[in-house]
Amino acid sequence: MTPLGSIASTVLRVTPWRLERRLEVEARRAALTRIGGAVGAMVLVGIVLLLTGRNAFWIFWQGLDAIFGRQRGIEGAALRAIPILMTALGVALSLRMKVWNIGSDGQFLMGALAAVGVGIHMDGPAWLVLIVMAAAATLAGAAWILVPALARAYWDVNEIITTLLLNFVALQLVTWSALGFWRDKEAAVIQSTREVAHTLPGLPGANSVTIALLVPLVIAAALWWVFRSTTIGYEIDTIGGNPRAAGYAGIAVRRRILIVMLFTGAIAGLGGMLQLSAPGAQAMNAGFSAQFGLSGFIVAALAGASFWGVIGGGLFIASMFYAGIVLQTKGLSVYIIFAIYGVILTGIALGEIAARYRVVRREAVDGDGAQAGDDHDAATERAAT
Amino acid sequence: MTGDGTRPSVEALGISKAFGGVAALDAVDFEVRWSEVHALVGENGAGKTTLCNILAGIYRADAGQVIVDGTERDFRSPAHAIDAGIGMVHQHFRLVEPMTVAENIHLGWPETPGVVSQRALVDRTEQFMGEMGLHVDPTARIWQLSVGEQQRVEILRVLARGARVLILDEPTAVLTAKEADDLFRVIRELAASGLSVIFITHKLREVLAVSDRLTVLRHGVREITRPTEGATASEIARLMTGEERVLDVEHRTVTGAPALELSGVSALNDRGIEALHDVDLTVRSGEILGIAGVSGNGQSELAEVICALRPLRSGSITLDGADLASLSVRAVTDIGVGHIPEDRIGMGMVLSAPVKDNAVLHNYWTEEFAQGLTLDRQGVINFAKQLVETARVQTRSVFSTAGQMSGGNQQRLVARREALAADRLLVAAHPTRGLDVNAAQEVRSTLIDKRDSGCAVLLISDDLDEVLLMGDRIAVMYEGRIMGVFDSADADREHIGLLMGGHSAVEAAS
Amino acid sequence: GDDEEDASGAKESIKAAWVYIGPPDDNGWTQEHDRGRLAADAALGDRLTTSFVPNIGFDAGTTETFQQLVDDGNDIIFANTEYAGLLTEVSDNAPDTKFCEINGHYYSDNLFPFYLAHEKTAYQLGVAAGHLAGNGRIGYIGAFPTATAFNDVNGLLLGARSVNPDATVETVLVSTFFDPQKAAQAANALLDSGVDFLFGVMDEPTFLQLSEEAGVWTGYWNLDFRTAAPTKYVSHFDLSEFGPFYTEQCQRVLDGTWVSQDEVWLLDTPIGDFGPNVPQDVQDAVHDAGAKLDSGELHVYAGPLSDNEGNERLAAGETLDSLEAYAIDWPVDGVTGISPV
Amino acid sequence: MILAIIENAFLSLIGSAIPASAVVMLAATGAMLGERVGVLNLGQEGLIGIGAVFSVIAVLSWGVESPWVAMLIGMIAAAVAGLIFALCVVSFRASQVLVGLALALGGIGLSNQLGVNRNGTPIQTLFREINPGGVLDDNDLVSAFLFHDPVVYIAYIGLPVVLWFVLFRTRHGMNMRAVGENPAAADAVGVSVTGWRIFYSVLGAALTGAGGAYMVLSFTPTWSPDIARGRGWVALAVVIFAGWRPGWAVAGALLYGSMISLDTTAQARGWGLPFMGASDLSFFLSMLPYVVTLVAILIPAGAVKLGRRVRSTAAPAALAIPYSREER
Ligand SMILES: Nc1ncnc2c1ncn2[C@@H]1O[C@H](COP(=O)(O)OP(=O)(O)OP(=O)(O)O)[C@@H](O)[C@H]1O
Ligand SMILES: Nc1ncnc2c1ncn2[C@@H]1O[C@H](COP(=O)(O)OP(=O)(O)OP(=O)(O)O)[C@@H](O)[C@H]1O
Ligand SMILES: [Mg+2]
Ligand SMILES: [Mg+2]
Repeated sequence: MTPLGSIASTVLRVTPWRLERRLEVEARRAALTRIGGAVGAMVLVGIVLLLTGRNAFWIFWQGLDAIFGRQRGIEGAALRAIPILMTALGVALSLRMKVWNIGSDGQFLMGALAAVGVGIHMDGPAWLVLIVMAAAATLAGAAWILVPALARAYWDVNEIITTLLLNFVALQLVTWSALGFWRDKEAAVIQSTREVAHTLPGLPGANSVTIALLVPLVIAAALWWVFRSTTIGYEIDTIGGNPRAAGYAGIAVRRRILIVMLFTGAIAGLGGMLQLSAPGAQAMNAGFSAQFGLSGFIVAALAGASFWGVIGGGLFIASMFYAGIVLQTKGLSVYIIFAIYGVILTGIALGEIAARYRVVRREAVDGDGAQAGDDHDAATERAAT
Repeated sequence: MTGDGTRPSVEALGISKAFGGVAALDAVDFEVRWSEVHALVGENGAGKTTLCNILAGIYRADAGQVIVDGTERDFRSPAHAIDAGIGMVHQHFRLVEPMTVAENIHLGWPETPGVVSQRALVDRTEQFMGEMGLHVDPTARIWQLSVGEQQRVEILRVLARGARVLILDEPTAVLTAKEADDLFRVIRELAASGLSVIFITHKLREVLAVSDRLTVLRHGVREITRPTEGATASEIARLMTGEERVLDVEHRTVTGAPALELSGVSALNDRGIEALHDVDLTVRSGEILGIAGVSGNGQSELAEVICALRPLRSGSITLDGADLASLSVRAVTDIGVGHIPEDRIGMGMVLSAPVKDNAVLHNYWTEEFAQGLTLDRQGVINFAKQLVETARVQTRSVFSTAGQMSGGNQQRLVARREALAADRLLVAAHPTRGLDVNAAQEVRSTLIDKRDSGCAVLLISDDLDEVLLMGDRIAVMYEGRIMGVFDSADADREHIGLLMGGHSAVEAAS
Repeated sequence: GDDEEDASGAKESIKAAWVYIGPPDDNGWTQEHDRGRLAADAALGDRLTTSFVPNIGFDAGTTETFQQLVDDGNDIIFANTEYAGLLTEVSDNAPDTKFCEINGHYYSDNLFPFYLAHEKTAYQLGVAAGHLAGNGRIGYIGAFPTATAFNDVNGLLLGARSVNPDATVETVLVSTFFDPQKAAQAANALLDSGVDFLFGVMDEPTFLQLSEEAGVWTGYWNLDFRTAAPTKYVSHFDLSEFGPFYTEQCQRVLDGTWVSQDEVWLLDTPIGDFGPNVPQDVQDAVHDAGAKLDSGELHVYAGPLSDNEGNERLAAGETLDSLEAYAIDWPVDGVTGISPV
Repeated sequence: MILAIIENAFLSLIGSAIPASAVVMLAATGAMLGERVGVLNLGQEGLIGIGAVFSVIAVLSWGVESPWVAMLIGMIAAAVAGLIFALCVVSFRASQVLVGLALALGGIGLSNQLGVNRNGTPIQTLFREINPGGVLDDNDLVSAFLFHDPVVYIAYIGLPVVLWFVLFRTRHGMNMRAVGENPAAADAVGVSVTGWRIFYSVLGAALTGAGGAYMVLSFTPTWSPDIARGRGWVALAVVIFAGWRPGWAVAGALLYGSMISLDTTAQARGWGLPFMGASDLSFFLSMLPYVVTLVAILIPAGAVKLGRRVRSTAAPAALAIPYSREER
């Protein structure tokens, strides 16, 4: 036994309290504790900010005001949410199967790259070009995860690192396109491909948000339905729960893994096209994805198995990132903002755990049913047995 | 200080333990003496494992005291229990699969040399094995071992560190009769040398055969502790369950048409070694064919080959004359084949999924539940509720996860589910392994009902008693070969036992 | 800004904001700009309020940053790298705010680009390199194949060849202006391959230290950083013109006389002070070349010149001026490691 | 002749990869330590940053004059971060993936913030190259290959040997592996799963922090924001490539490092491809390290699958799975 370890574990054990696992976690409780974790983390951040001489209240107020104080704020957050939601939905889909796709950034970039390629080379009516762009992006996103998917499905190679490595490759490819093969030479602009002429139609009443916002909502609804009411969803959940049982139930597990991973990539790739066809973003450069894949991954991990949770979590994270951009212009360093994200994420991860446990006194026994509380009625169980 | 046979080695006083607010143990008193073999019995979920886990420092009791050899102890981890001389062989083995037997035996043991060489570990291991009279290849890796061998590794590990109180949690559930007899001999010797042995089993015959005293737990409460002498199986069963049920099986001689026919079947196991050699077998409609044999002789492969889970290397399999081998898993199910898999947790269900989803695992795609792509959710729920009710599965609701059910209830669910899916053939592998008396009887009744309704039943079990009790005909398997097939009337227990051990029919006959 | 505005458009006081690609303490590019900001701030006193946003990269959030600065009432906004569409998206919709974008290529009523006439400076440094690099091999660490890099390598090579006709420039592109580790690897690769002079457009001075260790002459883009290479330091580009430029643009906004330009506003970029060990005759040769370049007696780009793929780019007698050089997209023959766009 | 060129190229690539990849090597060893006991820490990027920035602070602000002490300070800072991580994921059983990502994000942010005002300031407190009596010419390729500062020897030889010995030749290592493979089994025989997981997460974090410290105390002696720039992720890939075997991490780190230096070396030496312009070649080469690392991961996996090799390169079975004694 190592001294440090022993000290740590002793510290954890001497308290009169212990964690007791809940056998069932209601979705609502899980959501609440996650929110609680986030709030707790923000309070902690606030205290640290105050201690380091920053006006935490002002900062939080500015962040909130930046988003909710005006239409542009809301639209700005929504604009950021689109790519995050797309990557998150892809990741959430694969998580149902216990596949961790950390490469959605790469798939997102390749989708956008394919869309740019089509957009700057294809003539035709805007609607047709946009449709072909979307199709190309979807295929490119899927293609970018093909190798990790095949390796995972047929060679049992862990997908976390293979997908991740391809992010770096995609980023280099985008840099190459922006400075090399699709470079905007006329304007001699640095670091950018040529611009696509078409954008998606705007949402009624919005200044900058396009119908792209509807796409993740539709996909979330579709996935929700698939997992609620179809045999496909059932099969994917079964594979996620126990691949051997899935094989026993006659499900072609490896092929399913491959297909679902391809879908994951396809959704992220389509996200790239949606981002590209937003007004003002119609060219590619190395900064095209502002960690959208990572954010999407975080959102999916936070949301657990729920696609509506992805929508909620995605809007939350997007708002946070948006507020971060605004706070930067108010003098809060992007570095501090990143550190804050880290703390909030940790808070949410701990909150998720809090839902699964409750604190009970070590010595506390039956007595007045203190334990038999909310989870279950002990008496009925006994009677039933 | 050990050995007078009257002083308690371990006393547990007023032990309570709850999981998720539900009491698994309620103020249980339990006492074991030096030099005794103490049997701990009770239904599935009675709390036997929980109690022993508390004694071994795995669980912490919510209340109560543990006194070892007169000193009160507060075990905060298994290490403390080991220090106090308590060693436990777990119901679900706690061995490190990719490591060797020698390494596993030396794990976490302060007496293991700080710098180790495989050679030294192997030497030391061989030495213990000699002393204890138990043998396993010390250089083999755990995943290469049969469960019986793994069991021995666990026991060796506990004994090697000088445990004076030995807890064996259902050690015989996975042992062959021969292995079990060996184990009993060891247990008796250990007790004779002054140790205490706590022994959990569902097989009352074993309780009567080896224990000095016994304790019955029921719903987390101690019913009784008494000397074994004078106790009868039916009395213990009554204490365990509050009722007594005896299954009366009437064997039949079936002349009906052959349903399942295997001829010249060969197949590989997961490691690419041929596990089935040229197997010929017939199961008729309305009969139970019992496969007797020591587990690991190709039985799982047999079941899997029939159910299309494993490719056939050569030979043919037909059901009612139609080729089965070329069908997919799904098609096999669709024509009315049910399969209670050997490994119900690993293969038969999805523990993290709700009971309702598990209820349709093997037929969710059929017209009953699916229209095109859509799944009839209400239909699934209704079916699951009905299944839970008819199979008397104890679960909070069909929406709670399958993992929360006790093993016995999981088994009941799978057995009934598969029985319902099977119209023409039911393949049941070790369907009662680890079940308490009542649960086992219920599963057996299910099989008999199936048979009576005209279904062909292939029962694989390493419990010879079960095969003899249930089988209308009995086939013996050894090293992937069928050693002989007998009508139940002609089945001679000893003869079959010899065939199971690999003696040829001729040898066995002489 | 101030609401009080007289008929001429003059204002009592204004707000100006800077958007920086890097941190203002990078000992390089951004730091030079921030000095310029402080100079403007000091020069215009109470009438100018300045702020800056550091570490703004090329991503969708950048547009939001500019928009926020517009919303916050800034009268003029300076960008210290080319943000292109990410900036014009905002500037086109904010006609009342003025923008200056360094190294940009977009012109509108409220936005024009500014940059450095650095091909001359590179030429002067090339003259020094021609004298100092014994084997005539000059190493160059670049970021991207853009006009900035072409003017650097071309200037270096042509300057060096004016002294040593066999001089060559060997380029390593690292796809970033700021990554000390990558720059260090590039520097090591060039030093290992045997260059005798090392220059780079990096925003940080790691390669200077490595040159010093290897005993190879070296120069820097942004500011006097001889501390990083005490004995082998040659010189740097003097970027001190940012202060006057910023002050002037702010002054024009105050006066209501700010107008956009239709060509890039090029700032003088003299060669900086020399390191202690640069011989006086080399210093003299460099200054001499500078004087000739300024007087028009000498041109950096004077035909005949062909690119390094053998295509003639400039016929005999033709020259390129600084405005034309601003858009150059080919390396002259003798440069390796970078190809025409 | 050709041989000489190959030898030359090999020596120059590996020679420059050795110091450049020392950080990957240290981080990979750190990550491997944690993973061997079942803790997956995706926060390597953040830990490298923290290790580096605290070493910088030690030198520039606290006036530490020994690179060893500066490195130790960086390691302690990373260890503290590792302890927080370990408490979250081991004691509280939070998701290792989530908290790891949080550590990556937060660690980058924190280190960048602490590095403000220290950007680019040259660091003079450096590890010194060991060159026995200057036997060989300084610019000689062989000496570039052989002579480095002591940290390099520790990272590439000392640590792998020690770790290999501990893991596979000691009781302690046997227990460690058991914790990573089957914590329930280790627990049952009295090995403290929680304690060991925390200890090795912390020790692993300290090693990763040493990698960060090395970057600023030798390799590129100056602080710069986002200092890890993907090296932490690469370290995680190297662990997989190495199949959790310490010696193979050396091969992985050098492979990656050579590919990185292939980019700059090929440009500097004018190595080219016939069908690609010089600029395009540089873009192409910059993708290569990741592609090659990916292929290097796939090859052994494919070999296992196709040739049924023994599964000695499999991940620890309990990797990233929280252990709870009373859970089942
Ligand atoms: N770790 C746990 N988490 C949740 N519930 C548990 C846990 N351990 C035991 N239980 C519950 O406590 C009760 C007693 O379980 P235990 O394993 O002690 O039964 P048992 O007598 O050993 O049964 P079996 O014969 O099936 O092994 C059961 O209802 C079981 O579901
Ligand atoms: N590669 C191997 N190395 C060593 N022993 C092996 C190997 N493969 C199989 N065995 C031995 O062969 C026996 C068969 O094991 P297996 O798990 O395949 O049995 P099975 O056919 O599934 O039988 P059952 O259904 O009764 O469990 C085991 O006892 C095991 O010790
Ligand atoms: Mg039990
Ligand atoms: Mg088996």
